[in-house]
Amino acid sequence: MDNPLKPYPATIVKITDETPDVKTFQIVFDDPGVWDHFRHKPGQVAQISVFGVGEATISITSSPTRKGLLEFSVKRVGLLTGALHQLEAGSKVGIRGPLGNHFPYEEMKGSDLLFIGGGIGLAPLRALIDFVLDGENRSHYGQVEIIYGARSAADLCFKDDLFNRWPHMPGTKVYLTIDRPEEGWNGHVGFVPSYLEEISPSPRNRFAITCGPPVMIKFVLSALQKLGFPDERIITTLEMKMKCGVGKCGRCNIGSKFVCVDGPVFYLSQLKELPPEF
Amino acid sequence: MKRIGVFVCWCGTNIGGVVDVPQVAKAASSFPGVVLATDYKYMCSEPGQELIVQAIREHRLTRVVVAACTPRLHENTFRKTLERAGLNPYLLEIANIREQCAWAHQKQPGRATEKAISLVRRAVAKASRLEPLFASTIPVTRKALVIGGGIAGMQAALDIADAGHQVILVEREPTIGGKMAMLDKTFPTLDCSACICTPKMVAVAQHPSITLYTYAEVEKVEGYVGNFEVTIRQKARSVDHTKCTGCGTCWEKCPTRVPSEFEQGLGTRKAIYVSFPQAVPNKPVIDRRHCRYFAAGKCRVCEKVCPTGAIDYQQGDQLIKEKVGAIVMATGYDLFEWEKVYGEYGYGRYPNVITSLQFERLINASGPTGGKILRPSDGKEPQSVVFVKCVGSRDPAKGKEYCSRICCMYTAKHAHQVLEKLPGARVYVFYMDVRTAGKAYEEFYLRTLQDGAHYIRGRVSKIYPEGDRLIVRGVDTLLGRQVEVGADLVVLATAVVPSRGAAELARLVGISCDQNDFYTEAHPKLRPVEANTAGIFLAGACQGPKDIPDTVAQASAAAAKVCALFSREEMAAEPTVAQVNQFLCYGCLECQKVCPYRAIEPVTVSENAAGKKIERTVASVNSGLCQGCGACTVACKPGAINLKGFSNEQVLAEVDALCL
Amino acid sequence: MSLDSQWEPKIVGFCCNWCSYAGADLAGLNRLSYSPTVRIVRVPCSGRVNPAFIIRAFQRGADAVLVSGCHPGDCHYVSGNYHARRRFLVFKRLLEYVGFEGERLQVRWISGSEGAKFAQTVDELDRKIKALGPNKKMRQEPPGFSGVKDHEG
Amino acid sequence: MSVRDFLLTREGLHSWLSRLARDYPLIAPVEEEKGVITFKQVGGPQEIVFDCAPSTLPPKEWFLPSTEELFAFSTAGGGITLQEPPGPKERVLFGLHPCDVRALLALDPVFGGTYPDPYYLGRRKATIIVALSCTKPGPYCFCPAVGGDPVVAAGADLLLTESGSSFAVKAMTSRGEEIIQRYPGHFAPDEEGRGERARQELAGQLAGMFAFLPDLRGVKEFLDGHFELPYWEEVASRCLGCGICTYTCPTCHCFDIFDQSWDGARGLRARCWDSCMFSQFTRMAGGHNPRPTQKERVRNRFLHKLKYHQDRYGLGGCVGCGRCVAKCPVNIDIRRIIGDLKELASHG
Amino acid sequence: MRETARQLLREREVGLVIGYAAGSEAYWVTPAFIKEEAQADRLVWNPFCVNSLAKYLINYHHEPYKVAVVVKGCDSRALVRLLQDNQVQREKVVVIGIPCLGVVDAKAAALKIAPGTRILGASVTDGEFLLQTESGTLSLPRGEALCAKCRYCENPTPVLADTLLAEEVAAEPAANIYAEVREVESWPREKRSAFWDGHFQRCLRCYACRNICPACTCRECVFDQTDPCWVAKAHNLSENTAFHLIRAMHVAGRCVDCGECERACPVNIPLRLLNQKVIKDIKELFGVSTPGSRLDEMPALGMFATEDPDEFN
Repeated sequence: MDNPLKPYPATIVKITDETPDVKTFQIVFDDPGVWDHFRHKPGQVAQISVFGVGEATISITSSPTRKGLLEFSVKRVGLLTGALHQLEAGSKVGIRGPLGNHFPYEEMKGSDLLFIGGGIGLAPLRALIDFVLDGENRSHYGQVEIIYGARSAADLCFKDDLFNRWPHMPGTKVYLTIDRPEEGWNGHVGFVPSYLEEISPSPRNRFAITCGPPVMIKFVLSALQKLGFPDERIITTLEMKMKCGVGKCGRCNIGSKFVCVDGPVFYLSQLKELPPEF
Repeated sequence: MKRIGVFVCWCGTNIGGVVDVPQVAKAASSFPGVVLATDYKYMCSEPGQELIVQAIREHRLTRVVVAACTPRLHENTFRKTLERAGLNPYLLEIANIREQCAWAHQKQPGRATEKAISLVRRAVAKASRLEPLFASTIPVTRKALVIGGGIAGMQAALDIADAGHQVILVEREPTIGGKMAMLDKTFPTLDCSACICTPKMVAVAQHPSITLYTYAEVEKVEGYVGNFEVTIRQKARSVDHTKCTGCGTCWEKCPTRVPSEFEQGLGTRKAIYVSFPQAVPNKPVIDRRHCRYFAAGKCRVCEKVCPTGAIDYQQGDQLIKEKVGAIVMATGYDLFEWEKVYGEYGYGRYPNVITSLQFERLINASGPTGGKILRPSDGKEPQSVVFVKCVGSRDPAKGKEYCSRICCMYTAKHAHQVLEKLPGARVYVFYMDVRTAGKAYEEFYLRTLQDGAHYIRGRVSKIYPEGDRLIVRGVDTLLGRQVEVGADLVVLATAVVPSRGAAELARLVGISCDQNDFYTEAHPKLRPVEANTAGIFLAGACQGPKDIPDTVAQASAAAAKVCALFSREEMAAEPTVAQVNQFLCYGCLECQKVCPYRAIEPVTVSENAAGKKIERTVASVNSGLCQGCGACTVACKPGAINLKGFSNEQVLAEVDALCL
Repeated sequence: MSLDSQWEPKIVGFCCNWCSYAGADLAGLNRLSYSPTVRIVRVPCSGRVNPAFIIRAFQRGADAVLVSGCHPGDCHYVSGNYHARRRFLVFKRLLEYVGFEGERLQVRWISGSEGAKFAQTVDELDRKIKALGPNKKMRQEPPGFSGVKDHEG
Repeated sequence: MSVRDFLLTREGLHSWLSRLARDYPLIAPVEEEKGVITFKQVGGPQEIVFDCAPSTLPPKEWFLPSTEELFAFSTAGGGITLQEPPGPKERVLFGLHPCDVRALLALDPVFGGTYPDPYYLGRRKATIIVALSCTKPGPYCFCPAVGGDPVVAAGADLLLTESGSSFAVKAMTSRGEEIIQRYPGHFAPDEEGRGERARQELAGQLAGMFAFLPDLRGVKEFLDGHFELPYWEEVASRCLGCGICTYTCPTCHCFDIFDQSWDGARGLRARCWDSCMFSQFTRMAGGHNPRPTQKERVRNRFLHKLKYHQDRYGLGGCVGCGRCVAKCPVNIDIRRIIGDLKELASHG
Repeated sequence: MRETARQLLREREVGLVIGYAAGSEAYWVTPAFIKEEAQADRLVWNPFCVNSLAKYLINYHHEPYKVAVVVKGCDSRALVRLLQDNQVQREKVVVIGIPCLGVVDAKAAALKIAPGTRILGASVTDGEFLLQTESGTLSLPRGEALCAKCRYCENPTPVLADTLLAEEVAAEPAANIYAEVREVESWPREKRSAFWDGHFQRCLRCYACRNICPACTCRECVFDQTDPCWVAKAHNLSENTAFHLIRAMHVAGRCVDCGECERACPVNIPLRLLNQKVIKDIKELFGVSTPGSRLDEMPALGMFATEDPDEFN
């Protein structure tokens, strides 16, 4: 990146409807050479440009092991995400990144992994889940358990992964829950934090990685602490309004940390050091 | 991106003969969002529309631009086309390249093409900002309120009731009938007014679908078209009408006499009274202001004589709530108070200067003189009667600027009546112009002239007494000289003004008045019987001076409008209405002040602000009342109130596109 | 934009749907010929025209703006044009005060029957603006390398 | 090592500036409007205000323009073309005070680092900085309190110090030396150390002239341990939430990025100054705002100046120029804030 | 004032008193938010109390307690406007009115008063402001030091107050309040254009003029909105002019001529000259008074009269 503010031209090749307000965009760079130095790591984010509208920071939801393309799952919340949702396959966008830090996948080697996600919060986790499950990486990690919930069955993202792929991978378990009972749903009903307490995974040799709506994260963090997970093994990601993504525009700071360059991934131990402005 | 299809119409040679249509289509194909741009000979024709339907399906179009004639012509046509293709009809934008381009720039085909491209660019820009709109429906209470029980109100009530709907008729006087009941004869046919008016009154009273509230006033009107909630104040009559038989003993025995309103002060009535013998209802009320018992605490004569024990001094005002779907305003007129400004006519000090309405009573067989023309001062038959027209009308200096429309004809009628009843009497009419637009009106006027009435063209400058007579001084502008006429009786054709309290009632009901307090119609040409507030209609002189046939016609027209509204249980509301973004609204309610339809009301919303639950006031639009003018959108600083179909975003995008 | 002979004024019109837009239609219907420099945005009422729309037009390169509505007293919406009248009396004076040529904002009452008045108004405006030349106040160039301020520019 | 100190007569200064204005874009303080001194390109020395202390607006505009194009884009023809604007020409920025130079040093690591910002750095590289020692502090200056010195301008290429009828010139960089060599005949070598003496003398005179020097000792340490203070509410209750303090601040660098396009097909991406005082600065598309009230925003700004910048870059975030003090319409005065914090610290 | 504040707080009639406290320089004051009786001694009243405090009331709209606020005549107009716009509830405000003889322009005073000077007392005479300092009495001639907005004051006594802290001051006979506006109007167009272009191009878009303005009470200003984008964020002459013109129209009929925008502007844009133009025209065209001077007179652009002047036939 000789100019960190200038995006790479890219093209949307496929759009998948995940939920009524979430779509996943498969994007390839117009210049295939970009991929070789893009080299993102699970947990990192990128800025997607819709030219004429602006940019939004979106976590990369595809694992770097899936070479040649990037996936972003985008919830429609504002002007830019709204514009993105109106695009069709073949549309041109810009990609700027990879930005920020990543999940400490090296440090996690040899450990069991517990993923706890809610709603669109599964998107950044998915990059790491697939990274861990893909190819020979799998051998470096222990059990993989995924607890995931959404408001309703329709609001579950990545249904193909949840129902058809991950549960069939060796050493992998998927626990699903939805907030309220509904017809045709035979699975668990209830909020993610209480489901987590129900399942009550052992903190031994295990990392917990969580992402979801702020309220969920708050209760998941306290549940994990109750279960005995040490702060150094609880990992979450933060979301702040970002513009430049490279630590200059000044709006995503929490204390003296910039979420865009020092985050979005934080250990709970780090979070506890930060002022409560997120 | 929105998938926009652009369809450019040749309109035969109308457009195609000037504008290079294929070039317009070609240019349009490069506009952002346009996935298809094509042209056809006649877009509005069946095959043209079919072409659009097919294209919408085939190209998965989400917005449609038709470049053709003015949207005022075929917007609805093409909206239906979109609907046929399964697209929301409001996802259409028309570029007017015929009336406003091809036809206007026939001599400059090159520039016309350039302009057409620009107009299509505008339409595309707007189209890409269009959102689907849905007509909402409002339930309609099929019951009408008619305010005013004169001929207008009665006619409207009867027509609506005859169509099978419930009607509530509110009249503030103790009887219905209004001014028409006071009249002697009607021009130009000289029918007996009472003979045609009183049967209507009876018909109203007896109609099973009409609920009559006399001696009652409308106190409050809430709600909106189809769903008004009206509060009516039934003033205390002090007589229990369920017991009263209308035998008349009470008013015979009542010791108090007061000038009669119905007789225009020329006769008297009692403190307990019915306005006139044919009053409907024919049951009395006590005028508490004048009743001895209410004034001095003694008397109770009526109570003593009443055979049914109907007198109830304790009776209080009653508030009645009614739900109605439509309101007809039929509040009629009053006469201009000439006494206050016409000093030269004696400020009302001369008993023999009377108004035309007083003259009607004077000449009426049921009036105070039994139909004899006797002058009020001494009861003598006048030998010389002077009529002065335009007293307060067409007189911006002292009275009203407008023409009262009925005076020319009734003065002719009065002149005729004087000459008929008092053979040998002289009749002078001072006039500015004689206006006789109406069937058989001019003929009637000419007959009066033949009868011997002297018409003098000019204003009267002074009336003064001389002995027991009056001298009327004026100018005969045709002869160019001053004239003085001795008169035993002077009749002033005073201006017609809205009935007392009309303006306050307008505010209460939520309609607007013109500068003279006549109610304003929604459109002077095309919507003459509708008020500017949906669901409120106008009948008769409350909207402007008019004679009986016009009044009756307007009343029936208003009734027809009400019946049209009542023809369905629900009415569709245009979806191009204002809408409030409550987050942005800060509750200044400036929008409410500029809304001509009272469509905006404050509502309270509660929300969380920095962890605290707070309540705030924001504006809210009643889409049933909103007519989509957009005045509120400009009054709103933060752009919190926006107009669907003409939103800020859309107009700005159009401006941007036109300037490219 | 250069001041060569090729230059034609760009005039944005805001016409109320009920009177002035109909008036413009009538002009066409009667085949009255007028300058093609005016391009109309249809609005429900002159009271819908926000001064910000006019400002935007000038920013984007309009040389003049025409706002047209029903004659006072004839507003389809009762009072919209009265509000517009107040607003534009003030706004026009403000524009002149900050250095606009007042002619560049024309407000006119044109009824649905006044096709000729519409055509005449447009031609008159067109003539005036041609005499004045392009508007420079607030004018922006389409965003490119000179769209925003740059000291090195 | 070559001689780095020179002397320049007043006339010499004027003729040198005239030459500079011919050879380079010369940017210097001018009185743009009565009472408003800003850095503008000048045609010659006659336009320059020499004794402003300090200018109304800082010179940061020349490195981080209030609005600047990042690139133009075009999506016409199916693809995307992005084109960056040409870099700046070499120019001379004259008349910066030492605090302004220090402010640039505070900005450098923000725009350098892992993701070097080519726009800022390009301008920085293209700019020859000629600083001017202060001869008199401004009414609200307090640079000594935050570690500044009105006669020291590390980071400038040249430092001029007025001394009687002439100026002592110190070349601080090789680029400074080059520019002196480029204009032979204007500069006389200062072999007797007159310049050094002049600067020391001036420093001595200035020392007592600052009206109010807050005591910063212990304040950062106090803030390290105290994030939540009711005091911030008091400050915030007065604050209007405008951007004056941030826009007049020589070290504030927040910006917003936005696209501008009339037709969606061609346009540009630009950035412009933004302010952490604005409520929508941190408000996210979904409505969540991590700094929801003025209290959090005010605190963030002062902590940024007094702590965060130090934490992150090891440099002070405030250079003591007093511009925000001069311009705040409700008299929120950072000197007082420092004093109040100090007092809070001393009361535990 | 301190006594009034103490009493209001002591008797719990109000939960907060908004007044002035001494500023960091002699010629500045700073808004003070006094919640406890003991704090009331921080309150000051002197000829430097230029700020309008009325708008701060909005921040306390949802508090359960009443708030007392100190207002001068010009500030009382702002208060009236806030009441009219439902931004402040009358029953929740105690208005401490101060009849005022004019306040000092801090920029002018700063030229005369050395930084760090302490003011011990102040008085106002016909011709000068007299300031007692540690080193003696300092005189600021009224002609030089008086705030521009005070040169012609329509309401030296607040139009609305629960208590008045001094004798009422009668308004001077209407002078030519808009002389400066008329001067600009009289210039040739090119000169007017250059004049305003020069000022507008300097605008930093810091929004101090808006944020301090008692007529600007929107929850989210149009200039902060991105959809629709009324005015682009870019700082350039075109956008800046659009900003100032739209703002002028938004406050048209609402601007109470308190002059706070001009005072707040860090780059000396003569904003009052812009807003006064609109006030003057509205007054002349529609026969209304300066906004806020009458509780029963609502913004002129929110109403109309059929007999309004017409130039558009």
